[in-house]
Amino acid sequence: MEELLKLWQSMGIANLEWGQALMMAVGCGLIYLAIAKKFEPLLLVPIGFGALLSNIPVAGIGGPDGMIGQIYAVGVETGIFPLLIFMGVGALTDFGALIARPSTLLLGAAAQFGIFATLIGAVALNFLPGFDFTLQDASAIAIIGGADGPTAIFLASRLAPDLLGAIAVAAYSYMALVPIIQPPIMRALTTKKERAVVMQQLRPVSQLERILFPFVVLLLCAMLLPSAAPLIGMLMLGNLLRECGVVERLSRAAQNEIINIVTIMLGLAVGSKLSADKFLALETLGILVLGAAAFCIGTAAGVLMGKVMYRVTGGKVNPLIGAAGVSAVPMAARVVNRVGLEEDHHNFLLMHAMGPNVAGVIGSAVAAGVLLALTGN
Amino acid sequence: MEELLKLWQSMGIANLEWGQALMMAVGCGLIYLAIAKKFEPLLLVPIGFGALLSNIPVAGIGGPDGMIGQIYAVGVETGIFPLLIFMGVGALTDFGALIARPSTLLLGAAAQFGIFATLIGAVALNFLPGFDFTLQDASAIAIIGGADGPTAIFLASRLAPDLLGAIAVAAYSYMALVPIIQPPIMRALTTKKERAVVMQQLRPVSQLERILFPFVVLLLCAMLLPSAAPLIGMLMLGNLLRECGVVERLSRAAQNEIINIVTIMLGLAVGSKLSADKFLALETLGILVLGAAAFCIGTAAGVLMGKVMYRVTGGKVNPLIGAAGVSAVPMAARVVNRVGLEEDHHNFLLMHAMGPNVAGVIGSAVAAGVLLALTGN
Amino acid sequence: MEELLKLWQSMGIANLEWGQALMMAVGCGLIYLAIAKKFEPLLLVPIGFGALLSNIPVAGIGGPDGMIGQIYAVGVETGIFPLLIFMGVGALTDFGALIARPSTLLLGAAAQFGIFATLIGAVALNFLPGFDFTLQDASAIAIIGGADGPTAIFLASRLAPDLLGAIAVAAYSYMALVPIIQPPIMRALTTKKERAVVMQQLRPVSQLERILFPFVVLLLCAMLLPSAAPLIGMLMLGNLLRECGVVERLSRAAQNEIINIVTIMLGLAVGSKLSADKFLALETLGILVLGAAAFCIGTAAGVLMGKVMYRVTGGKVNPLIGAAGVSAVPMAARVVNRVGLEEDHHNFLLMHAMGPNVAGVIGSAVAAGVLLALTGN
Amino acid sequence: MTDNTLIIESLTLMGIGMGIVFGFLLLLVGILRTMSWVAGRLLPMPPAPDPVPPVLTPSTHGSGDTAGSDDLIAVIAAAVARYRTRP
Amino acid sequence: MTDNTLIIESLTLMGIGMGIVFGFLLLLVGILRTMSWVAGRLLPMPPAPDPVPPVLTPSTHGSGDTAGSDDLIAVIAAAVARYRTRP
Amino acid sequence: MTDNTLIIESLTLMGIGMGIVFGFLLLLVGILRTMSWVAGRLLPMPPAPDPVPPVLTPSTHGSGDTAGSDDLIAVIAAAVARYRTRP
Ligand code: NA
Ligand code: NA
Ligand code: NA
Repeated sequence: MEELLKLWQSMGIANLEWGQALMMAVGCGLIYLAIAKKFEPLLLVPIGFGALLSNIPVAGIGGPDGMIGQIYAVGVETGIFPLLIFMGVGALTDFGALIARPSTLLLGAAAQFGIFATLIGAVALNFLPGFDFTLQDASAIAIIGGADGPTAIFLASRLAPDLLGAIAVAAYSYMALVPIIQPPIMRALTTKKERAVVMQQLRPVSQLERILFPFVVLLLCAMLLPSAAPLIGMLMLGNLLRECGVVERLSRAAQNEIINIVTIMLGLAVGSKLSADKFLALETLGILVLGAAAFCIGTAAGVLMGKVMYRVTGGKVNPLIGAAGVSAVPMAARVVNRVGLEEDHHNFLLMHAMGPNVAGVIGSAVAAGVLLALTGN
Repeated sequence: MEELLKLWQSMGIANLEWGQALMMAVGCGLIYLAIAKKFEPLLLVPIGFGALLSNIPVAGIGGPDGMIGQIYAVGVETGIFPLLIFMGVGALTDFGALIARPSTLLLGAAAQFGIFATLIGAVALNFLPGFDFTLQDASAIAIIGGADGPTAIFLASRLAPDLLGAIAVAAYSYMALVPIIQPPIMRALTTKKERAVVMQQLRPVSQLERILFPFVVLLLCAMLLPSAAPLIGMLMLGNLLRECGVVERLSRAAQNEIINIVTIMLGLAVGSKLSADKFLALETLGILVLGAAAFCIGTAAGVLMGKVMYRVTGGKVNPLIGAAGVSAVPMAARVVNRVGLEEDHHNFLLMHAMGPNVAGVIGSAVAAGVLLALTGN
Repeated sequence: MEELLKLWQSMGIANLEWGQALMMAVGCGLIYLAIAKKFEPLLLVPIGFGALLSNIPVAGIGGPDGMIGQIYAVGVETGIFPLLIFMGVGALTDFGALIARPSTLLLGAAAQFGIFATLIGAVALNFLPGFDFTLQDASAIAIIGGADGPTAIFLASRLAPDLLGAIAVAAYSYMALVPIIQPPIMRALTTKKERAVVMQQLRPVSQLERILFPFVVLLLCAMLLPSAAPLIGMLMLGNLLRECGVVERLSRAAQNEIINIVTIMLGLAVGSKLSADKFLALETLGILVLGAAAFCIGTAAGVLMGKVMYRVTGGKVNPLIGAAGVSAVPMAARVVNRVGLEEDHHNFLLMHAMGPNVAGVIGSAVAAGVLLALTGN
Repeated sequence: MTDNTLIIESLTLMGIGMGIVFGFLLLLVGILRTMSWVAGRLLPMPPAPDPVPPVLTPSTHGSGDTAGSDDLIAVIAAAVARYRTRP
Repeated sequence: MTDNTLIIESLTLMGIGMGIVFGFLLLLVGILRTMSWVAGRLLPMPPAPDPVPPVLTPSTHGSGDTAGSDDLIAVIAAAVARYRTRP
Repeated sequence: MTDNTLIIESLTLMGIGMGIVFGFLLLLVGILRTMSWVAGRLLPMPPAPDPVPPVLTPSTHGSGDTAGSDDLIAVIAAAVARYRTRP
């Protein structure tokens, strides 16, 4: 009898809280989006499953002694997991288009306006009842506009760990929604003539340039903005492993083993931050709205800067490629290509959009460094 | 002179204890079984080598500051290594046969009787002088009957870390002995006619069913038995990565990189628990005898449940497949196939035995959850 | 205004110390040697990049809370990373040539004279002003003469962590310089006739011998020199995984995933020890000079022992293969082959040099064990 | 705890344990059958994970997906609302 | 901190932030152009990382490399000297 | 410790060290030769690791292996017995 009572008390159903049930549904919802709608499945499947596991009553899998809680402590609190993923991104990224046409960095810079506009939006939300974001919170939310998952997780884990779950979910969800969010904005801000601009082919880039590139970026970062150095440093390390041509084994490890293993762990750990108390709060709705705004503003800023470059170069730059400045590699560049093809069936903008696209990765890492330097403690 | 003395005192041979020498021999014996007899070599080679290294005098490799001791603390005390292996098992397992014929779950349930019968046996051994098993000890020993290595290690690390070495060795040894232990029992309990039953072909299973399966199992577990949630959860995560079709990279990582790396580490860590004081005790003999009994009883219970299903279905179920319910995937299913072929050279039972076989994995994880909930603290 | 000041104070350029700038240059120099001169790129690229990252002002990436500092604490302070690499080396090494002709072990023994001669040299340097090496320091420096990266890192992390950076850099640099350092010494110490000796073909080695080999070596080490057991043990575990033929998955993991992942981490961690205070010291110059001496003396000792064997065997042993006894696998063996071919275009010594070459690995692990046992605390 | 108490405890454990294992797996049999039935009904219709082999390129959703963003917010808004208005 | 102060703070942050982002990337444009120009000048000459595909065997340096060892010591000696003689 | 003591210490260390290294490896030469001789004697006989390429499926042991389970218990029983009866 006593055993039966003990057993009943140990059952999940006897301890299930309303919020946990909802969060398990949210976890299933994220996995549904990942599988059925192909929303960034590599991250959203583990994040969703992490939410599911962490919200199982009694088990405490996401707690300090639970498996996922321990993974969180080792990999996310220390910042190591997002940095290792960033190394993998660097090893997977070809910066050739950027090296061939460095001016596209300005498009990547302009698109970061989405971040800072969102920062103001987040602070402004405090005027509404129920919101109380600190400047740290606002900074962590704003980085969603960078359209860069690992950067967002890294910054949020440093500035606002409580919001990490919502921020990561928003960041990856909107990255997946780039093909829906961007085209209308791109069409609204450009003329038919601008969209039809055919750009001149990129010059080939030598291996020496590719090898020097990581050093140049890292040294500039070290001199001006050391707070961005972990992010930029790991990105550039990955890229150097890729380009230097003498460490094929390590490059493969960064592109495959490390990034795959860490992605599973990071996803589970982030999912454990999807608890009812933190996630089913008004703040989350605010974050989702602000995130959408950030993407729209970033896209618009990129396109507008594209128009400036169109003018300045006398029509040599297709302003559409500015939209790729938000990063979301390589989806934003693909979207640019698609919108460009609507106008002219032979105008392939993909390679031209890769420049601003990877510039956006550097740009949002720089923005993250600024936010960390000025609001971190 | 002083140096020479210091040197002599630092030599292994000057410090070798009798028990260490014996345990090094045990380690070599395990490796011999693994290599020459193909006894679960993936685990027994690292376990044996871990025993060898940990029993080297003076070096203290298995101690708290030694390499293997640190691996143990990080991976086994936290429970993370067996859970990661379970994720890999999930990613390697095809649950199709179980989904096509869910009734075989009952065979997987019956075979767990071996676990609970052994529990009583372990407690009963206390009447003999020299045995003093607590209920936790008995539970950890009983799980050997689950024929599931990672589950046994996980439970033992939680309930009876001192017995971990002996339990893991017994579990893997008997899993390897399945082809010897099971056939006589199977033949003794079934008639010629029963063994010759040809089962009807399994229906195909849709991808949607395969994707829903992990959620259904996990949610039931979360509601009824959260203490089994880490095990079932990681098994189902692995299976979802495998079946969802959109995270090929992660599925490959779970099936290869992660499981291989963790297997080496886990084996070494488990081997470090093979110390003379803990292993060369009367208890170990008790554990080995109980483990053999557990396998026999589990097999018999599975086959008897198979006979029940044979009756109930009017002869459509071959009772032999009940023996596969002990798990030991996929060896038990192969044994069923082999014994079936003895009777009828064209009766291939392999696919039919896979259902109870994988059901046994779920069944013993459930049993582990019950033991953890009722005897853990 | 205040923000601008805060920002300026957070900039790298406002905090850059002279030494940091120099060390960043040293890091770039190491990467240059790795890429342009193919100096052990697998290690020197990550080490160089680790130096670069760790010397970025303000960021503190190599500090106790920084990413690389944490990697150092987990992987190098515990000794786990070099040991895992040694396991990989074991899994990549074919000891067949050594088993076929065990007498070549003596060549591997002789070459370790470089280590002990350097030990005296390091202590003697104390007579110069500005040097103050303890016996531990001297031992850690001496191990450079072993021409074995992981062994050097393991010993230095135990005996003289402050010198780790300089020792690792020296060890890998000289290993890369083997093709330049060795040939003149080899030519100077041998006659034309000796260099032209054609050795008799090696007998085939059975799988049983290959499987027994790791146990024999490990047991001898356990009995005589347990302080070398972690190194020898992991080397032999890797080799057993390779040779036993039943754990293909684990062997592949040791040879690829584990060694690649750990190499990146280890390189970064070692690089973080390249700080101006420790590296830009007179000691480093001493270490570099001593390291070069160690290689030269080791090579000479190996060749001289080769000459002894040439005499004893009545001219059956080509003394050149003694030079391979310094390890630096497989480069030293290749150098022997090349110098041999200079004399006789059909005399391929590669396989014969592999015996002393892998014997050198065991020899320097033994020497490391001696140093650890007699000077460690 | 005397050995006899232990025996009784372990007998109880066996009863409860086998009960739960059987109960759990029996329940699972039922749920899996329901699941397969539901999946069979859903499958003829086009939605949800297509049996089409996974596309290699991240899908560029057609216009039919335009509701995705709203869906996300709507679903979570509903969840938040429910959670906050709980008794 | 009141909400108004926060707004002002965040406006400052926006100004400084976009300034740095643009400044940083503009500077990078210039440096990358310089880098490409320098790389173009260096490339015709033989030294430094060859555009030849990476060799598979660890290179067995020709006699031209004999200075390698001295180089290493020389470079580091110079660095040490400079460092120790700093004001 | 003065530098002179250090020199003497390190000379001792060199003596002992080279002694052990040579002793160890000389011993190993002998043991390896014995090992090869023993392995050569064992090899003609069928038992132990077959030179046959590793089978891919976990072996389904023939009837000759039936003693495996007893072996295991017997071996460990003997070890336990010896250990417990040590002086
Ligand atoms: Na971005
Ligand atoms: Na089982
Ligand atoms: Na060596």
